[in-house]
Amino acid sequence: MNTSLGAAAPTGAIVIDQVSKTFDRGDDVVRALVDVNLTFQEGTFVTLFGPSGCGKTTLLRILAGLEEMTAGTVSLFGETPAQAARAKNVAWVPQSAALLPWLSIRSNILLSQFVNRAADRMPAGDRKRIPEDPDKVLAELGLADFAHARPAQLSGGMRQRAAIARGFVQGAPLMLMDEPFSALDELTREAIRLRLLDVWEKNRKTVVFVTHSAPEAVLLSDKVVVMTPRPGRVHRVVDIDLPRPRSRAILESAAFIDKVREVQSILREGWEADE
Amino acid sequence: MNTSLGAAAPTGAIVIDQVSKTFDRGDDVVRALVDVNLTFQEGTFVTLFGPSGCGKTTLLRILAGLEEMTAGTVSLFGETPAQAARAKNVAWVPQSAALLPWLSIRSNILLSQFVNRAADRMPAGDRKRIPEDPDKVLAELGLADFAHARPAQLSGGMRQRAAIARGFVQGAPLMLMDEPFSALDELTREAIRLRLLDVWEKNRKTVVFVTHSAPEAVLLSDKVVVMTPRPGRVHRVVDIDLPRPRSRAILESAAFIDKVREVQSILREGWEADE
Amino acid sequence: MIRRETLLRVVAPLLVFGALYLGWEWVAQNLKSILPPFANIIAEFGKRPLFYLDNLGVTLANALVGFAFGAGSAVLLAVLMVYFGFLRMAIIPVALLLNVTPVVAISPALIVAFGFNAVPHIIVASVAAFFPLLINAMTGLSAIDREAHDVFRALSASRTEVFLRLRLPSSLPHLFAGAKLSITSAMVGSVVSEFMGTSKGLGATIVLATNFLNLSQMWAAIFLSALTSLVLVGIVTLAERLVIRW
Amino acid sequence: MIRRETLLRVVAPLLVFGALYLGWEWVAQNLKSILPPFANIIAEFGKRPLFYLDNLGVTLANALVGFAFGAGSAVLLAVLMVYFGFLRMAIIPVALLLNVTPVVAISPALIVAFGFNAVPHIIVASVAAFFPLLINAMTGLSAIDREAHDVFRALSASRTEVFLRLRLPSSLPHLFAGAKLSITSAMVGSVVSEFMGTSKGLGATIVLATNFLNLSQMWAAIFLSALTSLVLVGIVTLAERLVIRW
Amino acid sequence: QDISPERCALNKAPGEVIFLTSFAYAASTGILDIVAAKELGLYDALCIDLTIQPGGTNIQLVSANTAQLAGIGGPSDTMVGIDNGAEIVGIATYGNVGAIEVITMAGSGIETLADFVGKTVGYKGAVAPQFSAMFLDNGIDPETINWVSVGFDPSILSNGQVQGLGAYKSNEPRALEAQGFEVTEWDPNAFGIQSNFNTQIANIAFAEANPTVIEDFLRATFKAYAWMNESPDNLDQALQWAAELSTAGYDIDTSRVRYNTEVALVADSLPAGMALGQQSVAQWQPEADMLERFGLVQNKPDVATAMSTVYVDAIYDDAGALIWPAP
Ligand SMILES: Nc1ncnc2c1ncn2[C@@H]1O[C@H](COP(=O)(O)OP(=O)(O)OP(=O)(O)O)[C@@H](O)[C@H]1O
Ligand SMILES: Nc1ncnc2c1ncn2[C@@H]1O[C@H](COP(=O)(O)OP(=O)(O)OP(=O)(O)O)[C@@H](O)[C@H]1O
Ligand SMILES: [Mg+2]
Ligand SMILES: [Mg+2]
Repeated sequence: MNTSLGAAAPTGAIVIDQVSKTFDRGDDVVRALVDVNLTFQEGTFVTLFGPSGCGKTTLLRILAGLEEMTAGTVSLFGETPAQAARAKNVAWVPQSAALLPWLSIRSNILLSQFVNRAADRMPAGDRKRIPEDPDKVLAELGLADFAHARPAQLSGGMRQRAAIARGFVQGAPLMLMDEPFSALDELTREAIRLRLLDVWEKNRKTVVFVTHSAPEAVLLSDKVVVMTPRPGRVHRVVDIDLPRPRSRAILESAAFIDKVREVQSILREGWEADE
Repeated sequence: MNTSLGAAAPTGAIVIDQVSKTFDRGDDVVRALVDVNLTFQEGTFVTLFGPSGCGKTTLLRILAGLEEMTAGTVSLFGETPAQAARAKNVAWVPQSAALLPWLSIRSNILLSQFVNRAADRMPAGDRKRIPEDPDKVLAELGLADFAHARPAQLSGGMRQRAAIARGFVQGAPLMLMDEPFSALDELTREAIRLRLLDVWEKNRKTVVFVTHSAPEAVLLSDKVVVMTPRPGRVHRVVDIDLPRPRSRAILESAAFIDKVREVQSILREGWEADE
Repeated sequence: MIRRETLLRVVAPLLVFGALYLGWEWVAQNLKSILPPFANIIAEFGKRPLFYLDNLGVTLANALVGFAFGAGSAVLLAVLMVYFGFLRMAIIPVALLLNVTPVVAISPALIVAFGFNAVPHIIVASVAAFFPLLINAMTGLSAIDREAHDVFRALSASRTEVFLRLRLPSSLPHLFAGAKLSITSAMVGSVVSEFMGTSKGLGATIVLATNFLNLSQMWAAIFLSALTSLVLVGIVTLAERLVIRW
Repeated sequence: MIRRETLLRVVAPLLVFGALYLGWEWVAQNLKSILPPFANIIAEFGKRPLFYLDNLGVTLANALVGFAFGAGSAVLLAVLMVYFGFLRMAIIPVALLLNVTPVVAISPALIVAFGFNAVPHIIVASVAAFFPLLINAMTGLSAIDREAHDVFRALSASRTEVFLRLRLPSSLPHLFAGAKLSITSAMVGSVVSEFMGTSKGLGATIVLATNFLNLSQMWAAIFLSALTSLVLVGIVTLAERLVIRW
Repeated sequence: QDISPERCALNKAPGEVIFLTSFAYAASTGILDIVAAKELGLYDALCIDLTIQPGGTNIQLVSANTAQLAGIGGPSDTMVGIDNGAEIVGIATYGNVGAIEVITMAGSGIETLADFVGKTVGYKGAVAPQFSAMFLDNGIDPETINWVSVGFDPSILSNGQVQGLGAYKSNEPRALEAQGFEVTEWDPNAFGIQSNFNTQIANIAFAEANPTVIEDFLRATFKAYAWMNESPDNLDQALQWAAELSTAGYDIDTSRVRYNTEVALVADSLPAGMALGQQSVAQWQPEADMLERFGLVQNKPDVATAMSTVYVDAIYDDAGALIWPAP
């Protein structure tokens, strides 16, 4: 399926062009992604949505430069993933919080400043990154009182918020989040979702987000990319035209519920077509 | 809150009467459950629903005889939890599948026959347990082809189905399931949910089920017990009067969606009242 | 990729062993009384194969019997320690003390106590084998899956059932890891104990050779004991592969 | 509950040590040439405290210097091995072979090579300290959180940065576990190496005492070395508590 | 200074010289005399910077020149070492009779050598060829005896752990007698096995490069030997020095008996016309033959090169008196 989200693909966009990825597994070959084409404008909140094994993580890792693609090209605002990573222009928020247990929360979220200083010395014109004030970010995410705590002293939800804070503090124009809430329980998850929505609507970085949850995808996104597995393909891109800013109230709205149902049935349709 | 689900509490029922539980944690004391009163008739599918830490697991463990209550009494069809466990009258399905990796799937689900043989020698009249044919159960849960596989060869969803099969094969009149699907992704989860519904509607054991997911609770249950934390109490018991047998189609029905929304808002209401 | 990996796995150690060989020969040429030429060591085996086989047999027998006792009692104690907290707290300090005692120093006292037979050598081998397996067995027997244990408890499985059907199989990987350490220790203990109290075995062979500067014989015995240890570890690894198939 | 636990933790080992003490005294009374009465051992320390202190000093110094070298090179090698697969495959077989070789047997050769000074004893202590730390350091340095590593990689952190900010702190628990094994080995190695080539140190004291049938002195030195090992392990544990506070 | 400046310079040239004792600081000839000479300052007087170390693998250490001088059991040990490639040479031999024997408990039922068959007999280090020869010459295969390597505690014999024990004539039998036991001694000499005891060895290259050091080492040592024989007080002084060196409860009374026994063995076996330490091919040859007979050497030993008479001969005048002071 060839899906293009914009006629033009200027510098100010993310362009994923004919990307494929196969893994060697012993004698076997796993086709994780096949001919993925996607284009997003800057400032879009995109969610990759699909069943387990459809290649969401793989695609995200390719964007972060953590994985080489087998074929195709990716442009992140004019840079290759490797170049973007070298300039610290991509913030990576992993599935588990992956905080460093020996550092305070504040030191943890400042990680991007401690490493790869070469990127900080790039000519100002080349720099697309505007690091944010860590204390402001901590406050926005409700962690102000825990700046000097160790990760072990925090609950799972708070740790996950710290991992998101680390991403925001980096100030990269592109933020990649791989199921950042999957380890949390439903209520905590709902709260942190609304926090993310709130903070994001204030700064509108480009985000590529991965989730298994249709309500989560619909609540947060401008665009939901529904994928199908075996091999991983883009099945359909759904525009979420709900008004912004969105708040908890939207969860009860008919438009929201319809959108969730639509996304779910598209997912099921892709899944069944595939079986 | 004093919640009673039936006027009479005969032998053929589960009666939880003024149950409290506190944990010693060093110098601290955690009140996990406070004055819980619940009564369910035989053959009911009950779901404990509530945020993390509200004591769902604790209550379930008390029913299974895995945890001593601090105050109160429990009657499982006339037996104490300890007596019921001794007679193998309670099937426990844990959060992770917890299969024994060195046994085949078939041997795993026969576990209840290998241990505590004394219970099998009880007078036939005292026995409330009707063990089921393992091959039939495996077939019902779509595992017939994997009877001789090792757990490591199965996917997460299949392993979880095997754990449920183990519970069914035991044939106990009461089945306790603690978030048995929480480790699975949404689509697998939906599929396995429907399987469980299907199998359960055929044999109608009494089930006490724990989940974080409102749709899951509503889809499966006759009664949803909404709990609140700090300390853990029963906030409200919601009757789910959707017709049975239920199928995937119900997921799209307005009645279902309304019920889910109702359960969610009751949860939120309990949560907010508490904060 | 896999091909290259395999190649590396063979070539890399060969290179290091080659370098070690060259260093060895240099020393053998220039400092004659420290190391014999490597060829002489090999020649030793050719010259008196039966002599080395006999002595190896004695040492190996003591090591294996010692391993059987030491490992057996370690596993048994570990089982008891899992069930009786009192025992755990009682035994661990003693085991620690035993572990930090230079057993070689005690071996003369053992010979005095038990006489000139295999017993003192077997005891040293047992003591050496005991500690690594005790620690690993304890870890293994304690580290069972909590949720699987709940399933057993909810069925009112007896302690014996939990032990046989859950604890023991769960601990097998740890037991094998411990056995690998343990059998090496038993072999080294057996050799070292033979430095005194016997004229048979690789340890005695080493001592005799050392007294008269028979370097080839000394190193032949040392290498033979080291290689035997490696083979024993290999056998345990093989047994592990056969037993642990999940 | 906690009270009872603490009590048990003290009483249980005391009971076992008490039983061992009674057994010891029985042997000391009935088989005089095997064990001396325990009181005599204690009296030894009172009689010549400086003598024991001096010899302990020598042994301890060798053990600590040996530990520093052995542990240092083990960690260094482990670091290199994490980064260079080639080195890993090259070193491990050699390290394994070294580990199964009875070092005591080689200690005469070391004295021949390095003379009558601290060097051969330090080498034996180093070799003994090397292996446990190598294995633990390798495990620790390799076992980093994959997701944290991804975060570093997505920031294009340099290898040095990943090492200093992720690998090293992550591996500290393993490094300390290795250090505890390693320092015990170094101490035992130091004692055993002194069986020959010196007249100073606890090992030499044990040998001299054995030669002249001075059982009290022999056991006093053995216990002193064992207790010192325990103290060293205690110090490492303390350091661990101070360093690992998360 | 009991030495000429030129010779003193020669003796100082090699720097520290290490001597390894054959067994700790035991009261044996070849050990106690060296301890005494050192304490008396005789080595210093001859400009030798001598360090005494309790030995271990003496042949190896001297062969490697890690130590330059050492005492070992006797000519046999020297020749077996040389056969294995050791670069050592015998520079002096004290006793012209065996110092070792097998002992058994009186009344243990061992009445003839044939009774040893199947019995357990302890040895130290290695089974001495003298023992093998004694049994073989009397028609008993030594392989039929269960030889075990033992330590230095003779109570294993009185306690019955071994039925026979390889022993020093001067030590274990005396110690057991002192404890009131009666022992039977099986002396290879009595069975016609000629041997010697206590050979001092030196590294060949070192000896050839520093002949004066070897000579003056022997000179100072034998001077101390004579000094100890002069009076019981001197001997006790020497024993005291040894006791201080060995940290392990030196039993001076036992040691005195031991030393005197050995001195008597040395004196009684001294061939006519020879002085202390002097040796000859004739004296070593029986041991060489014995080694060859038992296949304990791969090549026929060359006695003439295994030992050297030049050093020890140089310290005596024509009358056989020790030349002191040194030239
Ligand atoms: N390193 C790897 N080696 C081999 N196969 C891999 C590797 N990583 C991923 N795969 C395979 O690629 C496919 C896509 O995996 P991916 O992790 O991207 O899926 P996903 O959509 O993120 O799934 P999930 O929802 O379970 O996280 C799967 O079949 C997976 O098994
Ligand atoms: N063994 C224990 N010791 C001390 N406190 C405990 C123990 N088990 C549970 N608790 C506490 O009791 C409370 C209830 O825990 P429980 O596990 O029953 O909650 P839950 O509803 O199952 O939560 P979740 O959804 O996270 O599984 C929590 O505050 C928990 O910290
Ligand atoms: Mg994924
Ligand atoms: Mg729970």
